[in-house]
Amino acid sequence: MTLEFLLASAIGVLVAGGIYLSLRARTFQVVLGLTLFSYAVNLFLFASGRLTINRPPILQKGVTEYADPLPQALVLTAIVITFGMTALAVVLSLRSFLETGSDQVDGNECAGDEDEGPDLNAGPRA
Amino acid sequence: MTALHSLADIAISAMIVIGATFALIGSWGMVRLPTLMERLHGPTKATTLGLGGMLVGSILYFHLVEGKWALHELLISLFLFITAPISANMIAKVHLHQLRVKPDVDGLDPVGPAGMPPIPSEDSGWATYEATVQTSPAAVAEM
Amino acid sequence: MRRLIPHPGLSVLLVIVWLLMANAITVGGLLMGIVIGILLPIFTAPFWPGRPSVNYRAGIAFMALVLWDIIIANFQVAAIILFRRNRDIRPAWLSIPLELETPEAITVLAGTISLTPGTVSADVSSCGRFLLVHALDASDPASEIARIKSRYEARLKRVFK
Amino acid sequence: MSIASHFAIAPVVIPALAAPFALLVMRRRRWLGVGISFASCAAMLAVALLLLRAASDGTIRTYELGEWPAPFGIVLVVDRLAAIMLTLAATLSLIALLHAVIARSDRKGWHFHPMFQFQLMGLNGAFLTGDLFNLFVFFEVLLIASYGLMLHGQGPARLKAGVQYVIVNIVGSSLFLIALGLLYALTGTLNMADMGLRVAEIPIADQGLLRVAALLLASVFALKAAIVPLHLWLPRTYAVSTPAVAALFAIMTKVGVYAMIRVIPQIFGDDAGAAAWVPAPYLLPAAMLTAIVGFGGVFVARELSEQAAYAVIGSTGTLMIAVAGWQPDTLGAAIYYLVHSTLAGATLFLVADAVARRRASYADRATPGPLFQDRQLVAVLFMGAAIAATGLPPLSGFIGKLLILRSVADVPSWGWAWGTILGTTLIGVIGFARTGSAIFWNETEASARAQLPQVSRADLLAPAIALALLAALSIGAGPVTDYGHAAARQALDSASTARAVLGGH
Amino acid sequence: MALELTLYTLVFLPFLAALLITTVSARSMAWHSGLAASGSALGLAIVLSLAGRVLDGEVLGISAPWVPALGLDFSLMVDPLGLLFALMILGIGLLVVIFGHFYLAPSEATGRFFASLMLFQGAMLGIAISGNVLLLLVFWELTSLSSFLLIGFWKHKAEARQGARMALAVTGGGGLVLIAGMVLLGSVAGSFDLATILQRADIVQASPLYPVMLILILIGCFTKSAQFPFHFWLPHAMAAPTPVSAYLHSATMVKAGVFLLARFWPVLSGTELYTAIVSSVGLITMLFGAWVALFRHDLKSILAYSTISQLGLLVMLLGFSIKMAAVGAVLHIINHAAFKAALFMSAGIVDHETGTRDIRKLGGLGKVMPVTALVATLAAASMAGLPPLGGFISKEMMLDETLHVGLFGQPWLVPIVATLAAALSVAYSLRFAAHLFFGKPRDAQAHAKAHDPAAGMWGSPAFLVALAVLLGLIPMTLVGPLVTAAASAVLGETAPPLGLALWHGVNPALGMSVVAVAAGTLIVWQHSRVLRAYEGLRHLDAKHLFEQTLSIADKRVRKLIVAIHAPSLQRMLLAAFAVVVLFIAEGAVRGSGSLTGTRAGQPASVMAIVAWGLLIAATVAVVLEHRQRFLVLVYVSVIGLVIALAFVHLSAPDLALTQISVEVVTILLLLLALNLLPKRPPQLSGNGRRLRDAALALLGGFGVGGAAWAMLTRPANNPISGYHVANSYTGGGGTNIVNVTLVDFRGFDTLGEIIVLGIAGLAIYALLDTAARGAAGARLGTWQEDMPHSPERHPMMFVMATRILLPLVLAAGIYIFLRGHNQPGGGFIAALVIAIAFLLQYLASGFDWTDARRKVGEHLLIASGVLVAVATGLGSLVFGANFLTSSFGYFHVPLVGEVELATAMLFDVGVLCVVFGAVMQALAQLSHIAQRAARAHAANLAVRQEDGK
Amino acid sequence: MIAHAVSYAFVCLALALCCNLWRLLRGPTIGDRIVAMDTMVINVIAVIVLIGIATARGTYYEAALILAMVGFIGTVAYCKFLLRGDIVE
Ligand code: NA
Ligand code: NA
Repeated sequence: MTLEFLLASAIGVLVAGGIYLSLRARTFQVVLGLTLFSYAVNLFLFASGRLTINRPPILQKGVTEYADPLPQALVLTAIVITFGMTALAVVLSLRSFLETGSDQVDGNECAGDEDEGPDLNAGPRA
Repeated sequence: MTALHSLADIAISAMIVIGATFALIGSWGMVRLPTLMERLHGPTKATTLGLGGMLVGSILYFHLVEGKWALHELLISLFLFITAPISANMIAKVHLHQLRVKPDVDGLDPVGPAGMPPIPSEDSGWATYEATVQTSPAAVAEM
Repeated sequence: MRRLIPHPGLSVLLVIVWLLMANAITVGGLLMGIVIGILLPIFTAPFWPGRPSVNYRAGIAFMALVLWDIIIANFQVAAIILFRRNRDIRPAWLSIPLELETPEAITVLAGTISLTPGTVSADVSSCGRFLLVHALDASDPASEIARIKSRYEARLKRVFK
Repeated sequence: MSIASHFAIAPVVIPALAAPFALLVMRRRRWLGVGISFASCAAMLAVALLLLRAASDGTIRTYELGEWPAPFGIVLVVDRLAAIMLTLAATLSLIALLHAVIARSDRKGWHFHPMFQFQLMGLNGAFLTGDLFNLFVFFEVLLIASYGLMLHGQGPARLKAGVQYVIVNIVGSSLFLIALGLLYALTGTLNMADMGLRVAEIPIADQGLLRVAALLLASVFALKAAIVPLHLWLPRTYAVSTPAVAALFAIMTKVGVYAMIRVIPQIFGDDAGAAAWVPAPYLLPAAMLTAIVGFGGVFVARELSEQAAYAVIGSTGTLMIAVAGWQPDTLGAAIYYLVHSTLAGATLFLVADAVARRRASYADRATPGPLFQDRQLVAVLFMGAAIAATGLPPLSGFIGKLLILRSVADVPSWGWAWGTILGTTLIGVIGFARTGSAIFWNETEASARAQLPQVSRADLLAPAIALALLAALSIGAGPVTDYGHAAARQALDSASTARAVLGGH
Repeated sequence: MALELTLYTLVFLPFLAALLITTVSARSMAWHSGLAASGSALGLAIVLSLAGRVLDGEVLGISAPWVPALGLDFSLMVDPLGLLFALMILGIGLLVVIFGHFYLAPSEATGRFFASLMLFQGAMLGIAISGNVLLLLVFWELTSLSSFLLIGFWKHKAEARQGARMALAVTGGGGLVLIAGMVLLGSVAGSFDLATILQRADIVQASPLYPVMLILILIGCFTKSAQFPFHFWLPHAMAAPTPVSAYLHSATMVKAGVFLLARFWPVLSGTELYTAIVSSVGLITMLFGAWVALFRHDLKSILAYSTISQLGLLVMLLGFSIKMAAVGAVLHIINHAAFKAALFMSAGIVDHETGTRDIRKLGGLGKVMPVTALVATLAAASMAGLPPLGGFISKEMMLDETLHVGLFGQPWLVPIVATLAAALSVAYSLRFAAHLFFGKPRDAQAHAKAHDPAAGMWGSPAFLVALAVLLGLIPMTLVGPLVTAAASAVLGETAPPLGLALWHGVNPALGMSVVAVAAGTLIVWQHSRVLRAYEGLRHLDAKHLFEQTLSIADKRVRKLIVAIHAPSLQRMLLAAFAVVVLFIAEGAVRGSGSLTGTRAGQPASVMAIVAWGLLIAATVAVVLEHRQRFLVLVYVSVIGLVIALAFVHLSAPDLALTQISVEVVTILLLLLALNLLPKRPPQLSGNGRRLRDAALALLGGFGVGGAAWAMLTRPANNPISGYHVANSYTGGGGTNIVNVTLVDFRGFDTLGEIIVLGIAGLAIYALLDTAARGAAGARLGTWQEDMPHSPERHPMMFVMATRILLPLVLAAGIYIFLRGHNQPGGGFIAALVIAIAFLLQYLASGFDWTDARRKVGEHLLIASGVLVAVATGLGSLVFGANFLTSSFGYFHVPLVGEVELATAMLFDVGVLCVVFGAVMQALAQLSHIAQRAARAHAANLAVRQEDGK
Repeated sequence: MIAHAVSYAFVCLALALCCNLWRLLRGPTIGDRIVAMDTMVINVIAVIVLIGIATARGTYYEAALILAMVGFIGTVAYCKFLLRGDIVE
């Protein structure tokens, strides 16, 4: 088990989950999928600097080897942007639901989600 | 000198070991105890002696081995001491709430060995169950 | 003076916190800490309606006691978790009548109870005169209540006089 | 250093300042906000023209932000193509802004002008930057601003379309990041010119990865450019947007095309080994499909705005047919047609709005309605817009299409390309003839005329100006095409670009 | 110079006239027709003034470069052929304008009419005299567009609209094909200059592309000239006002195709292929048109089909590839122009006077309107090719030429068919004249007030008929030189000597025409019987067919387009992901290299493996339980936690900080939204779809994961970040390389990034600000809690704890900001921490309580933040440095010691403001909406309790 | 010696995290899952501190501090949601 394998496989799993969820029919699931997807993307971008243990890119006397700081800066920027985009997507899908009464995104509109029975997503899966 | 070093080593190692052990015990308790309220006691160990030990170990280590002050690690404990009770309190409230709104989740009995909480007094109930009285000290930020 | 330093205790705490964060005692750090200690309380004053007067000496003593109790309790609870079978554990709900009146005091008490392993404060009564505590193992609830009241509440009454 | 040396940054800084100022004054003095917005656009146009003139001599000017030498810092690159795009954006922005203000559509919410300025900042940044990650950032800026603008005015249709538009583009951005990661991992740089040099040294063993990166990047740009099958998001989005906004959006798909023209020759040119020109073979068929789908949509559209949206897709398809040749001639033709089709698309949306505003409940639906105000005038404008969109004489589209036909005559599958271009033109013509004759020639009972609103003629100004520009583009086609071809040669000459950008470093 | 001026004037004059007419469109008809007439007259004058020089053999040409890159020059060329057409276009144009003035009612949109007419005239003239093929194409398409306007003039009539659309579709479409042909021709000939191309016959005909370009060009000509099978648009173009028809059918539009054939005769003609296609198409069209014309009842329809037939004749002649035939074609072009215009005008007069064009209702009009009768009869006679009229001479020539061609090796084929067609044309012409003016009236009321119109109206046809007569009597003197010259221009060499005369002695041609006349008369005599036979056959109505095909195509395509573009986000994403997966596969397969690289991996610690397990488990749980919206959020935050830990482990402390703080804010955001979103778990999509999505997801996962693996197992390629490490402290004044990169090396990115966040804040505000109104407001008003809630709003312990936390967390935020340049932290993280400090208050003490205590508005924060950042960047310009150039210095402050001040930190202040503002904006607004909903619910509850009591 | 202690600690914390995961997935009540997540946060803080010791670096301190400050917000928010639906009121 190398770190590289762990990260790569984790990215793969996140991407798979992200794709699957973003292909669901309701905005919430889609947003969820995007969240997973962007986790994966951030990790991927981070990985472009390769993996370094215990070499944080903060200058220290006598230390010459540092983790590649550039991808970290890029990922930081990417995280911020992703956050902004996700926030907008969430609010927009909420707003669209409030306006149209449907949070479907699969084209076949079924308005009237209001008449739904309560459901506390608490217990284990039925 | 070496004696002192080895002494430091022992102290540091001891703290780390104690901390880690208690963290594990806390989590283990969370696994094995019967219901939510009992499991809730697990984390407090992880928080207090678990992390505490680790932090003291860290402070000692940086001071004795690296020769740097690392008292700022105490802040971690400070914040955790403020926040951990809140988490526990809120989770407990959730438990109380669920005891009322859905007495049994899929057949298993959440009430647990402690039974139902007692009624505090005839003229009032628990805040989770009935709105706080305006005059009560608990009525902070009600407006 | 009261307007400049609305919460002297808080200001002191902030200076200490600042120095701790800076993790070094320098003049610059101290100055900065003092600035923070003065400015932040003023800025956050609106978020502090109540101004409890605190007896700091008693407070420190209380903290020391609690720390000690925490250590002891940790071992007790660890023993329970590791060696006691579920059916031998005696969990119980304790409804503790409160003499403390300020929310700050009650909060500190509840926090203390939660921090000491074995007990978790779950709720306050709507009237604010009872504290609901869950004890992991209390074969005799009454004595447990008495212990908490005498050991913590009594001391806290002195801290928040 | 003279102030002139800072002109390169002005197209980004001007809107970046105008937007927050507009935001601050908007609520109390909206007229001031409008003024700021106009002033900013005018200033941008002025700067763009200066840059256009400066670039005309063929020198590539670079601007190292923070004085950090390329490739280590971010560098702006002003060459002919960039200057053209800047000018186009500024011109279009003035037209769209004018229409928004005249039609009062900027009053449906007080964020219009700040968003509008941020949108332009994003566009200009994307046109200027020579750094791949910075390109991503400016893509995000122009995208999120476009979300704001697209949702301007709100209403169920916009919100529903908005959700799709936003989410699809979020996915696109994520893919961009993956491609970026791969490229940085392989080349160790973000500067496009530097990347172009470094791909040459990539060992055979890594070129498969490079190929993947190239294809991913191309598909991201294809998504922005709305090339089949990545075009599905466009029709609804554009059709429901506020017309002034839709007019500005006419340039948005072109940003994707521009990015391809920028990136593919520069990074995935002849030196890229297994990744050399990889997207090319897929581009031509996709482009032809895009043109067919687009003009197919024009053929069957039921509303003018819908028709305009599909026309945008179709024109992108036609454009990409030329781009896909990757020869100086095809690219030159593409650049001319890019400018034309952007203005033409905008005009269509504006005219559609002029119709909708006059026909009340009939809006811009292609059904006979009551005789409405200024019908002659609007009809003339519509015919002009349709002529431009389909590429008939005397407007510039005809010259553009002739250029494309001639230039692609040398590519292997020129027959298909010609067939597509001419065939789609025909169905486009028929489509516009149908909607046009339904709206302007056919009328129901004149009784309904009573309910029609009285609209000031002023809202015909913006489309008229756009048409005038298209005519000018046609009359002045000589110099414009020369500039375009020069720009194309420059864009394809990655070596000299690299020399100019990296200089001594 | 003078010539250039003249020619430019000539070509722009009609357009100018059109422009002027539209500007005075408000005024009376006299203005419109006047302008049009004077425009045409002036143009005619100019052309006549040039005629002398042209006929002397001089080719008047001018050229100005237009689009050199394309080979498109604005060059005009007036040679005899062009001259001939210019004369016809302008001369007949003038007559049509005059006729139109009297024909149209002043109440009609005469401005639009005459403007379009002049537009059309200009386009035609352009075709006739343009000296550059591409320029010719420009004018060619313009004729299609302007004729669209003319045919659709009476827009209230459905047939007008349909006729116009059909004409545009066919001729415009043909034009597009022509474009293809011409561009090919030009590229093969190596020039688009007409004169040059006409010299390059050998090159062109030798080119392998010759057949292609020939067919393309011919399609262009045939569609315009209404040749079979593209003829069907022409009869429906008669929906246009009669003056227009007169123009389109005689001198223009349909003649354009013939003109093009004549124009390119030297280059294209002479080959087997050419002769076979062109002459046979012409022959068929001639026969077919004449045949159909015989059975039409609408006067204009008869004439329309006669036009088709006559044009067939012309095309055939030009198709023979025989010089003399071409000469005959030129002559017949003139004849046809004269009599066809006259005939249409006469038909118009009859229509105008009797109110009907149905030949079955008309008859014996000769008595009541003798002048018209005389004019029309003579014109018809010329069309029939009867002596002593011009039509006779050209028809004789035609018949004579037919004897010299053996089409498909059958010497008899062409002569016989031609004679037959001639007979038919005699028949329809006779029928036209005879039924109309002789015999007895068939419909009383049609004749009620029928009489000859004013001279102004019959003047034009009369003039034309006079021409037709003279063309028979004194052809040589009248048009001899013109025909010779034009013919030479067509042939590209001196035309064979030409002896135009009525009498050529007894020759086969004479015999053939005698046969034709006899047969024609016979047919007319037996017309009713033939008619019955004709009506026995079934005919397909081209227009109906066309409209039907169009509407079917429309339905089908519409269906397809709508189906493709269904408003399904799933489909859009599916397409995107599918493309990505395919491309990754493509790159992996086609590209070289193995998946695993050479770089050695690093062994993973137990902790790493466990953390990995946590992440995988949480992700799988999210996917499996995605329908339990609340639960998955818990899992998601676990994923976030593990990623933060990974960043710590992989030496990215700044990322860890960012990840942790962003995570918190995101979760709050999602919870706020989730409360208002419908919580009913969505119904599962079908197994098939889920399987498909799962497959795609797995492929994508493998693809991206594989790419990551390939990337991670390859050594880094000397990244530029080495420079950043080296210059972070010396050049950027900070030891935290990441932060220095963000605020200095790549500050421009950060500027864009904070603007993204700012815009997000604004957009969210704009979205939620309106949520209380309209449908959304209503829905909020009726919003119901979906689960029983605890009555406690602000748990005491929580509130008290957050109050002590506020200053502490703020202090931590400030600390993280200040040292960000040198240690993990920075403006962005600090902003998030500070925002969280306040969000805590919202969470614990509620919206109203906290909102009442907040100081600065978010808009101000965002705007000023951006301004600060940009201003910092601009500051460096003052010192002559580039935008965003940072500077820093270390200052010694007594007691305090070294203090660093860097402009980058000022920039970071901007970052902090924007991020803080945007985050607060988003969450505060969202919780505000939630507030509204909660209040609504409370109100509803109260109401319900009222009802309960 | 310290090294051994550290690796022992890592193993303990790893096991602790596994326990948390088990409870997280197992439930049964949502409260249990939240407890699991809350404990996980605390254990992760411990891991970060431990990494700090293991690598003898102060650089990871901020991460632990921030997590200690904001880590509980998730827990509280989830609880508030379950109690009130509306987490800010
Ligand atoms: Na950032
Ligand atoms: Na940043």
